[in-house]
Parts: sequence; C-alpha cells; structure tokens
Amino acid sequence: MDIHEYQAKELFRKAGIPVPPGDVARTADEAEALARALGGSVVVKAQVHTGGRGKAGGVKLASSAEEAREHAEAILGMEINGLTVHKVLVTPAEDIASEAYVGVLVDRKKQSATFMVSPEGGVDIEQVAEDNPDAILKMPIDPRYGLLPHQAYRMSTFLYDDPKLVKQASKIMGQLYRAFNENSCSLAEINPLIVTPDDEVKAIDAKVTIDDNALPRLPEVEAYRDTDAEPPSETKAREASLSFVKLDGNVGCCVNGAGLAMATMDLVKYYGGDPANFLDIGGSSNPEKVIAALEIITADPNVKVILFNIFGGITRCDDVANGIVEATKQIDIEPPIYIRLTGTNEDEALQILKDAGFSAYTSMDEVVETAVNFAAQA
Amino acid sequence: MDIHEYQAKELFRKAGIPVPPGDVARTADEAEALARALGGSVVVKAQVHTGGRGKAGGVKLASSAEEAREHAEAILGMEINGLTVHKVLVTPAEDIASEAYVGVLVDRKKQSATFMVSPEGGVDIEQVAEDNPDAILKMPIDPRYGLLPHQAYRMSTFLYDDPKLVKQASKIMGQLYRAFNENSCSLAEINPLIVTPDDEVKAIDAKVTIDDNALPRLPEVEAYRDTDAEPPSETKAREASLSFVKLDGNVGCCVNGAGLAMATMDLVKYYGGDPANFLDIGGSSNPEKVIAALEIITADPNVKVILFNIFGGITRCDDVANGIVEATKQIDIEPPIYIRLTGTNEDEALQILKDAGFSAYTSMDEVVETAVNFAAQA
Amino acid sequence: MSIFIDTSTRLVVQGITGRDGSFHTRQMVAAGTNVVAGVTPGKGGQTFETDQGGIPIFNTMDEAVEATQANASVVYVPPAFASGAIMEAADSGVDLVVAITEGIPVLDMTRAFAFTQDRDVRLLGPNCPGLISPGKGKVGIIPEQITAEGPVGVVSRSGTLTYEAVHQLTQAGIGQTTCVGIGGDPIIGTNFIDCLAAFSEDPDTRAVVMIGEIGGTDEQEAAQWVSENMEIPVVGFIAGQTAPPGRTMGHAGAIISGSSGTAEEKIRVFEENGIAVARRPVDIRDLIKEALGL
Amino acid sequence: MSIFIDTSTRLVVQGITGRDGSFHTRQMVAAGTNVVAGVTPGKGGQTFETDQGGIPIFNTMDEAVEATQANASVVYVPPAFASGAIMEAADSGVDLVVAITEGIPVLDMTRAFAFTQDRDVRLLGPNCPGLISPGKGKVGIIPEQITAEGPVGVVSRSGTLTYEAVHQLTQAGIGQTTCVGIGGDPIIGTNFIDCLAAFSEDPDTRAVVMIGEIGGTDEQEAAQWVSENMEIPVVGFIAGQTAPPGRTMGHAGAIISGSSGTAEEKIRVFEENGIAVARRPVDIRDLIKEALGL
Repeated sequence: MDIHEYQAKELFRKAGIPVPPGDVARTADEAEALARALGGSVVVKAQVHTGGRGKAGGVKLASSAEEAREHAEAILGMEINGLTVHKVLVTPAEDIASEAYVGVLVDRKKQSATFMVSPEGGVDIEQVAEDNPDAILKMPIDPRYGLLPHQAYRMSTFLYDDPKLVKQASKIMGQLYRAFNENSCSLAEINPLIVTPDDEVKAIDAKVTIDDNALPRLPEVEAYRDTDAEPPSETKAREASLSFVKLDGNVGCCVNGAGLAMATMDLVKYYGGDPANFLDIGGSSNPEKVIAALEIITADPNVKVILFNIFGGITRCDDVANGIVEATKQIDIEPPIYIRLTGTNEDEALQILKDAGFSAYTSMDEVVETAVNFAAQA
Repeated sequence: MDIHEYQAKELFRKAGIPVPPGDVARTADEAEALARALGGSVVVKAQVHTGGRGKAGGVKLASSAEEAREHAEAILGMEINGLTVHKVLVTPAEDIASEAYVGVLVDRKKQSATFMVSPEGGVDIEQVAEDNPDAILKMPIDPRYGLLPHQAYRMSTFLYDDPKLVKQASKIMGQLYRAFNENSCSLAEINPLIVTPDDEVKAIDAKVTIDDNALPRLPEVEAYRDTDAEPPSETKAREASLSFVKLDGNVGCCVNGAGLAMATMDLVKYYGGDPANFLDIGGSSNPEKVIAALEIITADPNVKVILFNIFGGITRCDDVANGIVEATKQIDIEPPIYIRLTGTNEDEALQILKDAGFSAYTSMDEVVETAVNFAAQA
Repeated sequence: MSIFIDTSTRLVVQGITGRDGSFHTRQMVAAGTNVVAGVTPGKGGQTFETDQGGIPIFNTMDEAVEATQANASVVYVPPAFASGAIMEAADSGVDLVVAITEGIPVLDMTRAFAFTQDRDVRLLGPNCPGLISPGKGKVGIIPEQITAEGPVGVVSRSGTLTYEAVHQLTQAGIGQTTCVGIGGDPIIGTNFIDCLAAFSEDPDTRAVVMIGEIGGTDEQEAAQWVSENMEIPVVGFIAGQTAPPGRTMGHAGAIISGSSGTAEEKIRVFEENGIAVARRPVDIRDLIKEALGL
Repeated sequence: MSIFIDTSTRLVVQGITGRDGSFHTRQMVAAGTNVVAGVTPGKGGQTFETDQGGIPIFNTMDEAVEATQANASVVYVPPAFASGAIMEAADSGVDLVVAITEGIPVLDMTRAFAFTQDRDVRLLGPNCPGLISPGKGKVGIIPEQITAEGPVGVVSRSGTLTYEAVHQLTQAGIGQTTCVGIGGDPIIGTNFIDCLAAFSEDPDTRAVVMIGEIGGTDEQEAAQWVSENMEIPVVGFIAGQTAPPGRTMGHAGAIISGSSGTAEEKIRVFEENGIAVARRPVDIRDLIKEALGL
C-alpha cells in the first residue's frame, strides 16, 4: 500500500528523523491558514500516489499565505497521471546546500532489505542508476543483525565528507531502518535528504510503501489508507479480496491465479486483442467473489466482451459456474461472456452453465481467440 | 546493578506484562494510605537487594489498612542480610491457583541469553535445580533471532496444559524477553508467575539485574539506583571507579587487576590471615584512585593492616606510590601499610616511597606473609 | 527419479486441522505421499482421519519429528504464524520445508529464510503450490490428476499457469519427473537455479520447462546458469508481456520496476542463452516435443 | 612457533589515536609487531608516528585491509562503540580480532560474537590483555619485558595475575611460546579449550599453564578436555578461593552462583583430570619446572 508524503513524514518523525513541520490541507482556505501559521515561504505539494508531481505542476513555491492559497486552488482537483488531487501538503520552503538520496527497499536478489544511497538526490533514482551507476552505493542488510554502525558510516561517508554531516546522516539511516522495519515497509525513501546552509541534514520528501501482507498487524498504518486516492474499482476489488489492475483494452478478463491471468492477457494480445484488466479471483474462490469480479469488470464502459479462464485446482469449477449464473441474475451484464473451465469439478460446472444457457470451452487458445474476434467486431 | 522489586515491576508493566498494581512507601503512614486506596487484603514487602525476605519476616500479609500500617512499621528499619529496609511495596494480595518460575539470564556456556522456566515457582530456583533438575526447562535464545514463537510455546506448554494459560504465558515470555533486552539485563525473573482461580496469568514477584556496562546508555534505569540500599563504602568505590567488595577479615587489600586481587586475598588466607576486602584499583590508575581506595579501606574499623600488591603493566608503579604518599598526607591512616610493587616504573616508585619513609617489597609472598603476621599480633 | 522428494519422504503437515491443511492432507495421501504426522498446537494427541488410516497430531514439530522420524514438512498455517512455523520446522531437524501459505509479510520471510539457511534446510516457497513427483508423492497443492510420470522437469513461479502447462504435457502423453512451483513472492527459499541444478543431476529428467514471469532478475540469472551448466534442453515461457510497469500483478514479486524485469528483457535473455521460448502456453508442449525428439 | 599470531601477522589498530590505542600501538611496535594500519573514523589520511616510522590511518577497516592486506585487528575503542568495531573488523576480512576494551555491554557481545562466528573470524576477548608471542610480536597490552621465548604456553582469564605468573617463569629462566589472556567477561570469543587445542598443535609448546578463576564452568570443561585430548602436561591455578558467593569480583564473569563456579570445585575437577594445581602463584613456576623435568 502506498501512503502519502505527509503520512510517510509522520512515520519518519516518530522514528526521530528530522523532517520539517507542515500539515495537510483539503481546501484552499486550509492551505492559506497553514501557510500563515508557518510564516515565510512555503511549498504546496499535491498528495497523490504517483511520481512526477513536480513536472505536472503539482508542487509550487509560495512566498506568502495568499500565494499559497492560489497554488492550493490550482492544485486541488488537478489530475496527475490519472489521479485526482484531494489534498495538499503545506510545508516551509528550505534553503538547500546539497541534495542526496537515501532509500531502503527489499532486494529480491540479496534476499534482504537493502539500502541505496546517492549523493545525487532530488532526482529520479532510476535515472541516476542508468546514467551514473557509480553514484549509487547499495548496502544489503543482514536481517539477523540489522543495520550495523559501520554500514551506516560507510554510506554516510559516501554522501558527505564533513564529519558533522556524516554523524547526522548515520543517525538518520538508523532511524530510517527502524521506521522501515517497524512499519513493515517494502520501500522507505528520503529524496532529497538535504543539507541546509547551516549544516543541518533533513528529510524533505518522503516516500513509503507498506507491505500489504503486514497491514493486518499494523492497524495504525492501515488507517492511512486513502480510498479517495485509488480508482473505485480497485477499492472494490481489494474489499472482495480480488487482485485487480485496470488496463486500457476492451476484453475483460477473469482468471484464477496471477500467472495464468497474465498469460491470458498476453494471449489476448497475441490474437490481436487488448485486455481491459488483470483480475485474479484467487485460489479458494466462492460464488460471491465471481459476482464481485463481474461487477468490477462490467463497471468499465470499454469492456466489449468478458473472458473467463479457470483452471480448477483448489478453485472448484462449479463454484465459478454458480457465480457466473448468480451474477447474471443479480446484475445486468451487457457484454457476452466467453467461458473456459477445466480441472476440478469441470463436469458439474459445464452442466450448471448448460442449464443456464451458457456454453463453455475447454481450450484456452480457443476461448481467447473467439472472445478477441467478437470484441474486434463489436 | 540490582534494582528493587517495585522498580522491576515498573519495567515489566512498561513491557506489557500483567503485574498487579501497588506502590512503594517510605513510612508507615504512606503504607496505610496505599493499603486503604487499594482496598482488601494487601502484602507489605521489604524492598532490599537480597533474597530470603520472606524468611526474615520482610513480607507480611495484611487484611486491613491498619494491619498494613503495623507491618510497615515493623519492616521499615529492619535489617535483612545486613541491609536496612528503607522502603516497602504495598500490593494487593492475590488468590493463587498455581505458581511457576520464568527467568532470563545471560548463559556463559551457551554464549547467549537463556530462558529458564519451571512449574515449581515461588521457591528458590537454585534449590529446584538441585532437588529436581527435570522440573526446569532451559531454552537458549539465538541473539540473531531473539525469542522465537515455537520456543515460547514450548516453554509455556512445559508450565501449563490449558491452551488459555499457554497463550498468556507465551505472550508474557515475549514481553519479558523484550524487557530483558531493552533494559540490557543480566537477569530478569518472575517468581512466582501465578495463575489466579480465574485463569489469569500474572507476575507477582520481579527481580531484575541490569548490566552495569549498559547503564551509561540507560539513564532512566540508572536513575533507579538506590544508594541507601548499598553500604556507603561500595557507593564511594563505584564513584571512584574502583571495584570493591567488603569482607569480614582484618587485612585490607589494595591490588591492581581482579585476578591478582583474588589471588592476593587467597594468599592472605594461605598464610593464616583474613582479607578485609576485595579491591581492584583497575588498569589506568592515578593517584586520586589510590587515595579513594585508602579512604574506603581505612573506614573499616576491623582493618589492622593495609596490603598493597601492584604488578605494573598499564598501571604505573610511580602513580601508585604517589597516591600512597599523598593519601598519608590527606588522611589519618592508623594501620601500617605493607607495599609490594613491581613492573612499569618500579624504580621511580621505590624512590618515591623511600623519600617518604616507606619501604617496599618486590615479592608477593613475602609482603603477604609479613602483613598477615602483623595483623595476627595486632 | 525426482528432485527434493521421493518415496523416502516422511511428511509432517503443519496446520493439518485447518481448512486448507485438512483438505490437502487427504489429497496428498491420495497421491501416495507418506504423511506421517500433523501439527496443530493444542490438538496434540488427536488423530487426523484419512481413507488410508489415521495420522497422529502433535502440538509441536519437535514432538512430531521425534515420534515419527519425519524428514519434511509442509506449512498451511495462516500468514501471521507462518514464518514462525517455518522456523519451528527448520529447528526440528527436517531437511525440507514447503511453505504454501500466501500473504506472509516479506520482512518476516527475510528472517525465516536466513534461519533455514543457517540450518542448511531447504525451503520451498512461500506462496507456492509446492511440488509433485508423479507416482512418488506430492507436497503441496498441485492437482495429481493433471500429472503423469515421465522425463520432463517443470519449474515455475506460478500456480495455475503451471497446471495449464503440465496438463497440456500430460494430455500429449509427456510425463514429468517433478513439477516444482517456487512461488511468486519477493523472498523465496528455493529459486530457479536450485531447481535447474537438481534437475541436471537427476538422470531421469531429459528436458526442463521453466516458466517465469515479470519482475526481478531471477529468470535472467537462471538463463545464464543454463547456458553455462546444463546439458539437457530447457524450454521457457514468460508471463506478463502485457503488464504495465509499476503495478503488482497478483504476485507480490510480479512488478516491473523501471526498465528491469520486463517480459521482453527476460525473453531476450532466454533466447540469448539458448532457451527456446514458447509464445503461448500451448507452444510449451510443442517445444518440449521437439527437444525430446518426439 | 606460537599460536594465533606469528611474524606473518599484519595488524590494524582500531582506535589508534585514542589514549590507550596510541600508547599500546607504540608498545606493540617496540615488541616487533607488524602494525600496518590504524583506524579512526574521521582521521583517514593522517599518519600515526612511531619510532619505527609512520603508520597510515584509515576511516574504516575495509579501507585499511584493502590498502595494507592486514589479517588481524586489535580493538581499543570505547565500550559504547566496541561491539560495532568488532563487527566491522569481522566484516573486513581479517582472521583475528582481539578486543581489549573493558565494559562492553554483555548483550551487545552476544550479537558481536555470533557475527564473528558467522564469518569464521577468531575473536579474542573482550576485556582481555590480548596475547604475546615473545620474539614474534604482541597484540594487546601484555608487557613485553616480563616475557621470554621458551617452551611454555600460558592461557588465563586474568590480566595482572598472568603477568605475575609469566614474570616468575621468566625470572626462573623459563620462556613462553605464547601467553594468551582470554578475558573475564561472561561472553568471550576464544575460550580455554580453543587455546589448549592450539597449544596442543604447536610443536614448540611443551607444557601449558592454565589460570582460571571463580564463576562459570569453563575451567571444568577445559580440564575434561585436557584429560581426553592433551599429551603435554598442564599446570593449573584458580583465583578466588576466599571470594564470597553472589558477589562479582571485579570481572563481570567472576561470580559464584549457588554452589557452582567455586574455586574448590574447579580445583577438584582440575586434579581429577590430571592437572597439577598450584596453591600459590609462586608454585606455578615450580610445578612447571617439574613438568618440564628441570
């Protein structure tokens, strides 16, 4: 789960990391009041779960509370990468002597949390990795020992020469690692970590992604969830325990298993079609999940055809068939449904579908090709 | 550093361990007020750094506030194992269905923290270890992983059969391990861990020893130090960074190095004498430390003779000699001082002592035998 | 022959009385697996009934292993307790731990995996379908009826996609030595190379199917390993050619970050290293036929 | 010959610019030790001057080892940073870390010791005087002038008591292969048995002095190991016969808990296992003379 910059900063503050003050506003009035309370120049920053806010005009410097109000007015309601801005963060503008990057993420290759630090901060770290890989130091952290003092020191000296800055940065890395662990993050980054003209090291922007699997044990972090910040279809999918990603095509896909779901989308493309979504109904599906899946798919006006591809293992084909029949009773489904079912309780499923007037395929290629052809003609 | 039961319970409460309420009283009035506030029967418990409080009459059950007052009057000022009681803990009397023992300590053999648990609680665990070793389960904790759930479960099922109790005990063990670690304990024990008739698991007595080496980073725990609870000579020794233990003999010993200090005491005994103390002036001694050492030794009226045994390595013999000379100027030292010095700057030291009218030995046996003989005649 | 499990495998089911654990225990027994014990804390002393007889239940792995000389375990316990169950198993003396559980917090797994490595215990998974050696037994949830004994090793990050591929092989009369699902999480115990190395040493495995997906670089490293070490042919497939970057596709590990981990890149590296890549699942079957000279 | 260090030892001093580090670096250099580098964070690039020339200072152990191919380190840094320094050393590729620092929190040491074990690095100490191989060099703080080359190995939990024993041996014309102080803390890296085993394999060591003290059971285990494994004679001494139970005698590890760890018990176990026990420090010399047939 992505959380907003202002929420990430709250977690960082709790861990002791020096983060400038500031608060979030939902209206231009609130933004003006916050700017007035802070005094001096402020930055108004769109709070949306996407990068490139600056380029999109979602981050603005204001030298007065009135100007902050104007910027907030412009930014609130703005769309950035398809996401509407509902909140802005108002925070003091800082004088910056230098900018660095400090992040921790789970590194699959090292099978551990890994720090990445670079003296080239304030820019996209992926870009630095491509243009100047030597400007990045990676430091895998042994989960049995955590961040060790000499590791923090080595990273800090990679960023700074001045022992005063090294000391501050080492401390911040320890605090960042603590925040990363205690909040079960998959990513926690400070970009930029700035040095002020007075030689203070501070976190100016914060990005945190929480491991979804850990949310059940982190109710305080779960409370950060902002359903305004995600498309309603994804909220609904999450609540139904479906794994769903919206795409731009017109072939709605409903599959069991993530790998098979991706392979089905790929096959749609192979036959010249365009998938409207990724949707994995998961292993132990029940009819209710199928109904929720159909509701989500049919809510997308682009969808011209619905394609089921079910390989019954744990998933019972008859459950899926019952779900389809039930859904067609409960909701009005316009696009035609093409169904492929094979595996556990396949025969029962085919009978259920037949009784309800559906036919079904047993070959994946056949059903995908047929569905794609229909969509092309529709 | 030993801390009092009521302080240990405070640490346990912070870690979430269920500990009955209660507070500490310094006067009978306070004890009565506490008992009244708690209501019902209470236990009045002497707060001293020694075991065997119960046997010594330092723990009393009171069924009314007035009775609590009487007990507090009797206990406050009492001497238990040579230590005067300055405080009592007043805590509710609990109904007890069963008593167990749960402790964590640093196990030298396993080179790690180790749990010891026993269903035979409320008694001296050393005694259980001797009489019925099978009633104790030891569980070493890998410092890289901490207490693992299956370890807590195994210990809890060693104590209890009922899954409800097992669950509570497992949780308490996790909390105890956290308290042990966060407070850098060398010992943290709950004895007894009781089960109430309502199947609640609670810590009724608490004993905690803090690793002295960790105190500099634990100011809140350091603040628990109760200098009233230790002999003034030990307070003075600690403040002068001397390692000192009071004994019952009449030969005052001043040695550099713990091993040599013990060997010197042993040699005193070998020659028929009785050491008055263990005293290690440490490695990098300076004259001030020697003065403090002499003040502590001479404060003991039993001391008939003072014996120096210095093997100069890091310790410079001339520093020690200067200290002795300086001390004799500053304080009135009655017992004669026998000095053995060898090693670093030995010649300078001998000259300093000679100039001040002292003679010195270079053999350890010779000086000890001479000092012991003097003490025997004195 | 087979890899990781065979007829000497003596399996403990951790979480045997749970919904998934009880269902799949019966399936595993039916597939010929020697399930010697179950573990459910608090239910020690009870018996789990199956068509082939009762299986004793213990409170702890230690007790189960001591009583039954088990040498492998499979974990069906809920995610909050699963990493603890993995460590308990690794501490009990078994050589293989297969973790089926989905949804284990990733940082918990970094510790649990280190713990298994400290003890030289093989961990498969988590969030994986387990493995099956047709005719010898299975550990996990792969449906037995879609498999058959034969000369092909299958290793995959996916569940149902593997079933699809295996099913097509079986229908075409091509059986398997072992089918292994390594799981789709960012931190997994056994990876592609571990399986490929095991297949290389199995005299009965004459060709291998490797099914990958977007995210990470495991497939690329495996491909390089194949070209440097493997003598038998490998056929590949990569799912997620149409996946958008930056979005997690069901599996926590299936995410394209920046330019790395795309299907295009993986397919290219496969081909550079001599691995024939199937464009569609159905092509896997045909490429394997070719590789086996059928 | 000698144990743990010899003329091929290339030493880094961690905390070389501190009060203890700088003093003892000069002493070690004077004793013939090849001190190749120092480490003090923030002072990298400076030089530490000695009578034998300058020693380069680095910010980190990694840099020091890379620049000088050092294979050993000695830790003089303050207690709050010492366990970190030990782990830094173990991570840098040296084979031996000698920790002189006194006062390191015990739980810090449990982690640091595990860390050195994970990397197969020998840790000596902490809170120990280090070791000296007369004529070859020393690592730590044992005064060189009280030692002499010869056939006796010395291992001890104590500092000055060891000096006393070694001094008396030297005065009697009996030199040493290596004198090792293992330290008096509850958690130490190298124990008696490690040293006894090394002495057993050293062809030049013809007898060993083992000096123990109250607390714990290390001496008892070592005595049993001696009777089962050692061919050369071992002479023992135990300090603390007059120590009261339950009180720490200077060393954190020197405490009699209950009935275990008393001097009486240790002396009894020594004698049961064929180790002649000196009653007074001066008797050590005589027993060794006897053991060597002098």
